[in-house]
Formats: sequence, structure tokens, C-alpha cells
Amino acid sequence: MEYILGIFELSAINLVAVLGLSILTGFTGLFSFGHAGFMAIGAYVGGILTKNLHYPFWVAIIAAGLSAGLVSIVIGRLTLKLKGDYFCIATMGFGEAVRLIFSNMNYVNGARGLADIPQFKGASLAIPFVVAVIAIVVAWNLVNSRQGRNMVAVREEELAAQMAGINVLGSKMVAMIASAVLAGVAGALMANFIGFIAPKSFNMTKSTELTIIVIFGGLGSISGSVIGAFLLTALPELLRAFSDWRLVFYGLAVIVIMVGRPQGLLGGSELTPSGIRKMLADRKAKAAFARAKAGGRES
Amino acid sequence: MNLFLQQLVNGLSIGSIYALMAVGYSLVYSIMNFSNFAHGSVIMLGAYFGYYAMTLLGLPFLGGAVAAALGSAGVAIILERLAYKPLRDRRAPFLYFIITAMGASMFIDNSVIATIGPTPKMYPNVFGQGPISIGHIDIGRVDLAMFIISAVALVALILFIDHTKLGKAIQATAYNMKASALMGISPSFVIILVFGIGGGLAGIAGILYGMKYQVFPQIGAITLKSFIAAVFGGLGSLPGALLGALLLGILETFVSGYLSSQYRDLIAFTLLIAMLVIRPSGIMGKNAEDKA
Amino acid sequence: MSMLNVNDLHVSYGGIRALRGVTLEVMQGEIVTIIGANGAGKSTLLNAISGFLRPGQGEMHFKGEKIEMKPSRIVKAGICHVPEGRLIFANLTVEDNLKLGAYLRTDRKKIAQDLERVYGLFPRLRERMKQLSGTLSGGEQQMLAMGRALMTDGDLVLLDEPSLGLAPLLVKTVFDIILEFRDLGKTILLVEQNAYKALHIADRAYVLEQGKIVKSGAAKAIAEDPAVKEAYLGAKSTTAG
Amino acid sequence: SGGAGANTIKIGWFGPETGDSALWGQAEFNTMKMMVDDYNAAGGVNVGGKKYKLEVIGYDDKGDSTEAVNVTKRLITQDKVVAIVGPQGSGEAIPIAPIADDNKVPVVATTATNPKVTVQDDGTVNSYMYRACFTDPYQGKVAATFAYQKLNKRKAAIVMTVDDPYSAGLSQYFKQSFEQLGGKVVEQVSFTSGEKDFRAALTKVKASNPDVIFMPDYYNDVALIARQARDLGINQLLLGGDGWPSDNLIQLAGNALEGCMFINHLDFDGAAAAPMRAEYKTKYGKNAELNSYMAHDALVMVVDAIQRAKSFKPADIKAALDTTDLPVATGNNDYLTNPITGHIKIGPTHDPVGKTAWLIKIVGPDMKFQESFAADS
Amino acid sequence: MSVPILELKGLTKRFGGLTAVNDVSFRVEEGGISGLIGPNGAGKTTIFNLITGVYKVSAGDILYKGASIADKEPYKIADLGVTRTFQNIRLFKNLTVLDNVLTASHMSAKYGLAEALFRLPRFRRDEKALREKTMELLSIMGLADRAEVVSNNLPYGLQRRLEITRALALNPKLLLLDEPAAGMNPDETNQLMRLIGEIRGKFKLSVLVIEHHMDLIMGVCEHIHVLNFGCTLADGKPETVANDPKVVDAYLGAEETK
Ligand SMILES: Nc1ncnc2c1ncn2[C@@H]1O[C@H](COP(=O)(O)OP(=O)(O)OP(=O)(O)O)[C@@H](O)[C@H]1O
Ligand SMILES: Nc1ncnc2c1ncn2[C@@H]1O[C@H](COP(=O)(O)OP(=O)(O)OP(=O)(O)O)[C@@H](O)[C@H]1O
Ligand SMILES: [Mg+2]
Ligand SMILES: [Mg+2]
Repeated sequence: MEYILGIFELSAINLVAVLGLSILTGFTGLFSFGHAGFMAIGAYVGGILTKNLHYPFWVAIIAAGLSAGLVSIVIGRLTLKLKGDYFCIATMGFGEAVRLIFSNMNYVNGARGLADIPQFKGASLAIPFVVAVIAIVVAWNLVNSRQGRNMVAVREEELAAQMAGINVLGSKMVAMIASAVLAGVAGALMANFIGFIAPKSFNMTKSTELTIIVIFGGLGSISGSVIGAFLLTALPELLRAFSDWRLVFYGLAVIVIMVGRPQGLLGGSELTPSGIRKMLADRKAKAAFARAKAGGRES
Repeated sequence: MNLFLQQLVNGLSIGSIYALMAVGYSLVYSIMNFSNFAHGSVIMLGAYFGYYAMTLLGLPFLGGAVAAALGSAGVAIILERLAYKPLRDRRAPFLYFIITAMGASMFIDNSVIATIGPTPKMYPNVFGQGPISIGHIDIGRVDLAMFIISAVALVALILFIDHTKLGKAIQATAYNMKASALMGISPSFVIILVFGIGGGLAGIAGILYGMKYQVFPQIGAITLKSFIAAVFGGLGSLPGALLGALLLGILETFVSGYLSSQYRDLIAFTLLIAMLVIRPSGIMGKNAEDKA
Repeated sequence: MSMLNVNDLHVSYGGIRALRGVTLEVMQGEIVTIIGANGAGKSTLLNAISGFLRPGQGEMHFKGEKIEMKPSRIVKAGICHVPEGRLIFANLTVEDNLKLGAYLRTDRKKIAQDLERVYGLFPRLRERMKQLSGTLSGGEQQMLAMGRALMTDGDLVLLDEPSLGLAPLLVKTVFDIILEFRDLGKTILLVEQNAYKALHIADRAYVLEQGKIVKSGAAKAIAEDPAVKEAYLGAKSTTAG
Repeated sequence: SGGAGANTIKIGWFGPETGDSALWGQAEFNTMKMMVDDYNAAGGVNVGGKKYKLEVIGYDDKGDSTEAVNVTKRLITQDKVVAIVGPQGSGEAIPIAPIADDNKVPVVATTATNPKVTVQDDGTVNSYMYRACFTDPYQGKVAATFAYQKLNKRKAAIVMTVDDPYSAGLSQYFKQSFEQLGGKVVEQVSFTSGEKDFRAALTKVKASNPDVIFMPDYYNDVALIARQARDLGINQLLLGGDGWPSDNLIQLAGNALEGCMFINHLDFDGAAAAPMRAEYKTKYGKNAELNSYMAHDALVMVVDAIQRAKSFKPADIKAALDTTDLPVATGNNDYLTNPITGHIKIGPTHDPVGKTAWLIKIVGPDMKFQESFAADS
Repeated sequence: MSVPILELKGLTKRFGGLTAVNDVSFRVEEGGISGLIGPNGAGKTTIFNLITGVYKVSAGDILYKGASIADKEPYKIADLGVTRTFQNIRLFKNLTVLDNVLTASHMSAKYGLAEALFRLPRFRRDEKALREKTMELLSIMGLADRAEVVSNNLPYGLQRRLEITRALALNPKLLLLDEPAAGMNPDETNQLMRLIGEIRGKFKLSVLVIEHHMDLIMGVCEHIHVLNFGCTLADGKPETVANDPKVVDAYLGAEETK
């Protein structure tokens, strides 16, 4: 049971980070390869606070989010003006730099990692789930506010967004900070859940994994990200029996999804009553069109 | 001074490998406008093609290089047809291409691990033993071969792009795919050509890399550095990629040599960010004002 | 001789049926114009002819041969398309753009001559020869697109709203150039919003409404048609100039 | 957790079956399967007079700490194993300690040599964590003593992987001991894992002109470093630790390692290793790796504990593991009951005390045993 | 004389060696509709880009209601009440008509980020008001029945209209229209003319419009400024300008015999 619970915990933790990235990538159109860096910052802040300074979990989690957020302001200032691949590569540079800094930092044991971090037990095992629920609500509210609409406008057409009075850099910055805070929180959760953190856990593969989940769930969909986080955290576990081949399947699955359903599970739509209604209506319209076309051929 | 020269040679040797990788990657970028993160896996396969051509088939080095180039070119083209073309046909945003490329990379790397296995392999020694010494500077034989082959391949490519009609077609397609179709240039053909050339260069990079170091499924990871080199030089610019690669190779070597290799990547990445902040389009990239 | 035959062409975009059975013919040496409201399907028709859109149904023949569905082949066969939105190579210079127009040609001397002729027609382009064409003004870009089409030296030229966004003086020039194209022996299929001018220079005309040809005939006759006058020529006789 | 079905005892294993160290992970798992077959062929394990079959359940941890935590939970709570053999890396062993303690299932690590696997920063012993190998401080000390006293080397250079706990730890302990003895570490260069080009750093090492170069790295890095060092005209003796031994080392290094030496957990050609070596080779068609022997000893420890406890309740096994004292019976062919890597006596820190370290020299295509050190600690 | 809503003073923009706009000065009166015409490449769009802050001014000044906006960021200029449409339509293509306009009306909502994140009362109130206001605007502009259509799927004419609607959602004081009638036939152009007149009255706007359709320019503009090669060629009332030989020569061409 603890194992299953563990997978759910991990999913919930991943979910928090994924939601952050979803805001940044899915809604604002900025593709970060360095989010593991923000997770690392959160994880180390959380780990140090709970282990060395004996603070309670909730203090550590909040502090982790705040510190990742603060760093993101600096990084955002430097990189948010960049476009497309340049932004990706800059964030990747950031992520790797963070990892290497922790690898060289003696206070946290460098590359050997920080062990014996106090772990969630008993009732505190609920913490990741509570945090995940809060994260979902906050992310949902954000993207459905004017700030969220501004982000989407920036994603769609920057120049027009500017002409609509949207502070493009400002909106990107809000998205960046929100996503970094969530990543930082997820990092702290991870540190306390695993009890051990090492810089190499926050390498580019981790950043990629988060991005893949966002895309798999569908860009611009909070519910997609939620489902994606749970499915893709569990999938490697389900495929465990295949050992060597499971990453082959994983890679193949990514390609097949991108090629076969590029919008991801729920690209742009939400699993809310009104969202579902919209999707069904869309379906109907398409079916009607197909019938009409078939009819047109005969005549 | 000797130490300095030795480090310079070390740097050029790494730089020339980065260059072969970066140019192939940059070429594809210039046409497709996305970072082909599967490029590293194609390089890795090239190393294996070359290795098996030389060990199982007993081909000489040149034969191995041709096998690697052709094999990798084939893989790159297949990848384009199966994974990227459907996206292109849908006009998917560049994010999707990048993710697909990552999926492909994961797929290829792990297929190799699952079938051939993760253990590194060593190329037979075809260039002879021991370094070539010039004064107090030692140059590895493989390094020398690599430097020469990279230089020849890259000069040939640049001449091809700048001075042939097909080269012009590639450039035009890079600028505007639909418009070049209007000029009678077949974009599919150009794309296949570009993936073929990029793949061929990747194959050569793979075999050289394998000879210099080892052959193993994670070779592709090194291409991260060539991406950085390409960004340094200006994405999409071939001379830029070349310059960026050599500079990065030398820079890294000097950081390792005069500071410590543990700061090498840290400095490389910090410099990358600094470069992007100061000159977002790299050394040779164009930076025109957006026309509204 | 019949240059282009389009027979019962259907094209749709996902849910939207843009063309619903278009049939038309263009004879060698003619200027044929297609007029129609916004969204009638004019650009769709030209894009289908030049191979950028795959028809759901219907056939097309060029010089008696069935048209293959690849733009590059179609250009080779001698159809040249100046699209709406111009599609110039924004990052190349004006001159490089013109030279790329002659990509499929090998007759160097003739290419040089044609280049001179283009510069003669559009002195503005000569002035801007070395400028990146993406930074040209809208009108300059249109000139470049037309010039580039001349360089491809096709027999049938498809023009999609060539006067779009041009100053009145240049609109006149553009129509003069179209006539010059004809004098060079080219056949022209012209799509225009400026129906008045288009009908003025065309030999024959088709009226496209919601993806269907609703009228066709000699351009003069169409211009006199009261319904056409009402819908496409405006109450008074249109644009200044 | 319960333990066994009617007649079987489930033992867990995990380690890297994919990733950089997959070769060793696979070797471990192969050994586990081979031994379990042998135990079962012999009728099973005798627990309080009744014979039980053994079953091993193994998972891949990709050499990743998060994965390690996942699979440990899975082995304990889903598969209900009574004990776990593995992991091989300290990076994986350290984070699972609390899980083992909470669920009270003993873990015997194979090659995780970092002290923190069994003892926390504050000195608390992880009550359910054990290991079959010696530790890094010990290994570092042996290497330093050997270099200083036997080989008379005074100036050492270190080439280490900065982000690998094993390499970083071993360098630290080597340096400590070597300098305590009066030697000097004249240059220490470090690189990050995955690095393939060491020339810049090696050029620096060359300039420092050491007497010996200590390389606490893994075999494929060692092969690369050695080749590049020789290419740069570095001809000094290279000395290493238990990351070196692998069937592939010499193939990858060519003759670059000729005459070099490393510290090992056993003498591959010794009589104790012979029976298993032969059986493994017959069964899998390749040579057993160092990790095979380590996994062997770890499983022997577990089985011995079960037998002595006369119970396969995890807590009982743990209690019996505390008093493990398995002498080596050199020349004894019954490889299923004897440790191959030397006398294993579990001390108060759950590490084997007084374990022997073996010095091996590379001669042509062979790894020749030189001498052994019984620890004084 | 009252302060004009917009005044350009010696405005100059250079791109490398090319002077696209050269010492141009003119004013747009409060509540007026002015036209900006000139041959292709004369610098008209460049002037729009300068006014809206997309390009930085090389020399000269731009005064909006008497205060300089030359160094302000584009979004700040938009917030002040200056907005535009584009020569080539730039909608938020994948968003619905409603969302396009809703996004642009963001300044009408006053709630902050924290209020949004936790759905505090002001968030709900403002959002509701915003939606109502947007729907109202859509019905004024005749787009209400297409509110849920993804804007990329709109016919061209409606896309132009949506672009204007989106601009209006900002409550602008000055609206810059860059070739709004491009690609429209005479009938559609007439409708557009009427629309411009109507919105000027309804939204109390001043309008500056670039067009090559002289019908439209002559039909709606009270004042016209003519550019040629980046320099002022003429300035004045429509009839005067249209008959100015320099303008005829450089831009209109001699009257055609019908
Ligand atoms: N890429 C597309 N996707 C979906 N619908 C499209 C697309 N392109 C055109 N349409 C639709 O097809 C129909 C015909 O469009 P087309 O561009 O051919 O018209 P047109 O006659 O050229 O109009 P215009 O005068 O505006 O250029 C219109 O309803 C248009 O909305
Ligand atoms: N970013 C730029 N870089 C270089 N030159 C530019 C740039 N933007 C515009 N130009 C040049 O400035 C001149 C004026 O261009 P602009 O777009 O303002 O013309 P316009 O009056 O709007 O013409 P049109 O009616 O054809 O749209 C042109 O010659 C153009 O080539
Ligand atoms: Mg059209
Ligand atoms: Mg303009």
C-alpha cells in the first residue's frame, strides 16, 4: 500500500511542478528547459531548513517557493527578452548552472547530496496532496483571470498584445515567477518525501520530463496537466517489468502522441462541465461536416 | 608557453568535434527553425555504424566513415519522414518539434541500450600508437585526423551551400518554405537533403568521436555542447556555428586547464546566458528590428 | 489553344467548404479575371491550381496535361503564382529574391536581360537592390513579388490581388505591367478586388460567389451586368485614379 | 510485512539495469538468480528444520535516488520481501535507509562504500542497513598507505569525479591518509560525470609532476583518462579503487594501464572465487564482475542470518545479521555458504570489520593479485 | 487653439543609412478623423510604429495631449489611450472572438494578482462587469453572434472588424488604422467608411487612418497629411490636397479617362 501511496505522492509532487511549467509553457508560450533548477533551489532550501535548522515542513515549503521565486526574478530579467529556442537554451543553461553550483557547494555536501532530511510520516503524508490541490486552484484562478488572459495574448501575438496595452515582459515575468514558485515548492516536497537530495536528481532529464508531461496533457490546459502528471508518473512504474525496454516505449509514446495527437490529451480544453460541453459540440460540428462532405460527393 | 600551446591544441581538438556536430545541427535549424534534439542520437548511431563497419565487416577507416555517414544520413531522413513531417504538415508550433525530437532521442538511445547494451566499446586503433610531438607539444593522432577531416567536411559544406544551385535552394527554403516552392524548389526535397547532409556530418562526427573516446549509448549528451556552440555563433549561421564551436572548445580547455574542470561547465553555461543577454543572436546571427 | 482547364473543383478547409465545383478555362494569351467578394474562394482557387491545396475532388489540366499535385513540379511546367501576401524572402536582399525567381532557369544571358527589365519596370527596386526585402514597405514588397514572377518566366501567371495595398499611382503601374506581361506572350489569370480595373483590362471574366462560379463571359459584358455593377463596382465608378 | 508464501522466501534486489553502471547491476542480478537456482536445486534453505525455496524479485533503479526510493517501497510493501540485497551505489543506499528502518526490513548493500549508508551524520546507526563491502575511509587509507609506504611515493595527484559520491568520498579519504603519512597531494583535478575529455585537466596534472596519480573513478572513465594521459606523455603509475575492476577495463584501456594497480575486494584468481567464477562463466557466457561477488556475499549474509534466526521474519533476520561472523573457507568449493571477499564480521556500525583489501596489478590482459591488507581498525 | 490630441514635431526615423521618416510635423485634432497618405514606402506605417512605441524615435518628438510619449514603452502608450490596427492583421488567432476582445479590455478590471489567485470578491465583480461590457461592444460592432468563433476562422472582412473592435476595447482616445480597407471591395469599403464615422461618434475618438483607397480617405477624413520619401509633401483639407499637383504627380496619378 505504501508503494501505491508513494506513487501517488510522487505524482502529486510532480503535478505541482508541472502546473508551474504549464503556466509558463502552455499559457505563456515560453519553453523552459531549466525548471529542474528551480526545483533544486526549492529542494535545497527545504532540505536545509528542515534538516539543519529544524523548521517545520510548512515553513520550509513556503520558503522554498519564495526563494525559487526570487531567483526567477533575476533569471527572468536576464532571459525573458529572448525568443523561441534562445529562451529554451538560456533556461537550460540556468538549470545546469544551478545543478553545478550545488555540486560544488560544500555546505550541502556537494555532489554527494544531502541525506537524512526529515520525511513526511503519518498525517504529514497528506501535505503533498494538500499542496497539490492548492496549486491546482491557484493555477486555475490565475489562468482564468485577466493576468492569465494577458499571458495567452503574449503567447499568441506579442506585438498585438503590446498594442492592447499588455506589458509583455511583465506578463512573462508573472508567469515565470508563478512557475518558479510552484517548482520550488515541488522541490521542497520532493526533498521531504525522498529524504535525500543530490544535484544530479535535478538535471536536464528532470526538466525534460516536466515539459513532456505538460505537452502530453495538452498545452493550455490545467486539467490536461493534472491528468498528464498522474499518468506519466505512473507509466514508468507500470512499465517496470520491461526494464530495458520501458524507456524505449516511453520515447515511442512521446513521438506517437506528438504525431498522432499533437494537441496532447486536452490541448486548450478543460475537463469542466462547460469545457466538456464545448468539446462535444466541436465533435458534433466535425461529424456534421463529414456527413455534409460525403453527401456533397454523391451529388 | 608550452602549457598554453598544449592547451590550445587540446581546445582546438575538442572544438573541431563540437564544430562537426554544431554545423549539422545548425543546418537543420536554419531550415526547420527548431532545435533537433535528436541530433545527438544520430551522432551516436553513426559511432556504432562506424564501429561495426570496421570491426564486423573489417572495413578500413575510410570505409567506416562512409558507412557512418550514410547510415546516419539514412536515420536522419527516416526520422524526418516519420516524426517531423507529420508535424510539418500540420504546421505544429516549434515546441512540438522539440518534444518529438526528445522523444525520438529517448527512443533511439534506449533502443541501443536494450539491444546492444550499455557497455562502452573501443574502436580498433587505425592511426597508430603514441602522440605526435612537435616541440614540447603532444598531439594525439586521432585529434590530428579529426581536425583535418572536420576542416575538409566543413569547407566542402560551406562551398556547397554558397556556390551551388542546390545550396541556394537550401538557403531559400530556410528563409521561406512556401515562397521557395513558388520558385520551383521542392521543399520536401530540400528538407530531405538537409537532413541527409546534417545526418552525414553527424555520422562523421560520430565515428571520429568514437575513435577519440569510446562508443556508448550516451554519446548524444555531448551535443548539448554543440547546441551551446551554435547559439554562441548565432543559430542558423554555419560560419557562426563553426566559430562558436572552436571558441567554446578553447574556452572550456582553458577553464579546465587554468581553473578547474569542475567550473568548466558552470562557466560555459554562465557565459551562454551572458552571451544571450548581451547579444541574443550570437556572434554571427542577424538581429533585424521586427517590422510591424 | 487552351492553357488551363479546371473541372468541377472542390476544396475545403476542415469544416469550411471554400470551393464547391468550380469549372473554368483560360486560353493562351488571354487575361482572365476572377472577381468576387471577400472569402468567395478566389485565393483558394489559385492555391489549388499551383498545388498548395489538395482538392477534395475535380481535375485540372495545364496545356492539355493533367496537373501534378506538387508546387515545384507545377512551377517547372510553367505556372507561376504571385500569391496574396506576396511571400517574398524577407531575410534576403531584393536582388537575391529576383535571382531566386530564376531558380529553375539556366539561360544566363536571358536571366540578366530579364533582371534589367524588372529594374526598368520598377526603378524603386533598383534603388533598394541591396536592402533586405523584409524591411521594404508593403507596396515595395508587391513590386518585388511581381518582379520575381517575371523572373520565373512561366507561361501562365496567377496573380492574387496584385494591387492590394498599393498607392493609386502604383495601382495603375501594376495594371500596366499586367498588360505588358500579356505583350510578352504570357497568359494571365487575375484575381482582384479592384473589379473595375480588372474588368477593364481583362478579356474574359468569371464571378465567384461562395465557392461557385455564378457568371462568366466577356469582361465588357460582365462589367455591364447590373448585378455585378451593384455588388462589385460600387454605386459610382470606384477607386480614385 | 509478512515474508513468505507457503514454501518460498522472497528476497528483493535492486540496482542499475540501465544507465552508466548497468553492466554491474546486471551482473549482480544474474548472480542473484544463479544462486537462488542453486539454493533451490539443493532443496532450498533450511529454516528451523523446514526447507523453503528462495525467490528473488529484482528491479531497476537506473542508478537514481528517486527510483531507488520507489522500488524499495515496492519491494517492501507490494512484494513483501523479507530482506533486500543492494543497491550498489551510495547515492541510492543513503535515501532508502529511512524506508528500511520504518518498515523494519533489512537491506544489505553490495558495493555502497560511503560511510553514511550505515551511519548518519550525527552518529546514529541506521538499524536496518548493512553492507557486504568495506568502506571508503578504509579503502582510501589502504591506497594511501600502499602508495606511501610500499611504493615510496611522496607526491600524489588525484583525478576525481566531483559529482559522484563514491569518487568524491574516496578522494577525500585518500588525501587525508596520504597527507597524515607525510605525503603531499600536489594536484587535484575534478570533472563531472559524463565527461569524456580530460586532456586539459591532465595537462595540469602533468605539469605538477607527481609520483603517482590516484584515480578513484569507474572503469570506463579510468580507461579514457589513462589513454588520454598516455597520449599526453604522462607515464606515471596510476592507482585506483574498487571502481576499476571490470571485465571491460583492459579492453577499453588498451595498454594504457599496463603495470597500474588498484584496491579490490577480492583476488579474482583466488581459490575462494574459483567455483563461482566457473559457474557464472558457464551460465552466462561471460566473466563475473566484481559486483557479482559482492552480491554473492550479501546474499550469503542474508541466508546465513535466516538460518541462524530460524525465522524469516525481517526483524529476526535483522537481529541475526547483527551477529554475522562468516569466516572464509579458502578452497572450500561450496560457494553457497562462504563469503568470497574475505572474512565478514558485522561490527557495531553494521559494516564488516577487519575486512581484507586486496591489491591487484594489471599485467598484460590479466589482473594479478599482489598482496592483501588486513585492516588494523 | 486647443491642445491637439496628437502632435508630431520634426519626427525622424533612420534605419541605418535610410531615412524612412524625415522631419515630419503634423497634428491630429481632438475628435477629428485625419488621413495619412503617400506612395508605398513613404513612411506611413513607420510613423504608426513610432507613435505606438514599436520603434524608437531617431529625432523629434511625439506629443499626446501635449505630453511627450516618444520614450514610453508600447504598452504604456496603449494604456494612455493610443492604439492601432495592423497593415497585415494580427489577431490572437487561436482565441475566440470574445477572448480577443476580453483580453484587450483588461485595463477595465482593477483587481490585482492576489485577488485573482484567491478569487476574492472584487475579482468576481470585475470579471462579470468585463464580460458584460465586452458582449455589449461585440453587439455594437455586429460580432455578438460570432463571439465563440475562433478568430482565425472568421472571414477576412470580419477579421478586420474584430481588430478594430479589439482596439476599441481599450477605450482609446486615439485610434490609428493602418490600411483598414485593404483587400475590400467597394461595397465593403463603403461599409467600413460608415463604421469609422459611427465609432468616432460613439466612442468619442480621434482617428488617424492610412489608406490607399481614395474613396475612403476623401469620404471620411477632415484633414489629410501626405508623405513622400519620408518627407511631408502636402497637408490640408481633402479637396485642396487632392488637387495639389505635387500630390497628383507623386501619388494619385493623372485623372484617368473613363
Ligand atoms: N487556411 C484556412 N483555414 C480555414 N479556412 C480558410 C483558410 N483559408 C481560407 N479559408 C476560408 O475559405 C473561404 C475562401 O477563402 P479565400 O481566401 O479563398 O477567399 P478570397 O476570395 O481569396 O477572399 P479575399 O478577397 O479575402 O482574399 C473563406 O471563407 C475563408 O474564411
Ligand atoms: N525595420 C526596418 N528596417 C529598415 N528599413 C525599414 C524598416 N521598416 C521600414 N523600412 C523602410 O522604411 C520605408 C518606409 O516604410 P513604411 O512601411 O513606413 O512604408 P509605408 O508608407 O507604410 O508604405 P506602404 O503603403 O507600402 O505600406 C521603406 O522604404 C521601408 O523599406
Ligand atoms: Mg484572397
Ligand atoms: Mg504601410
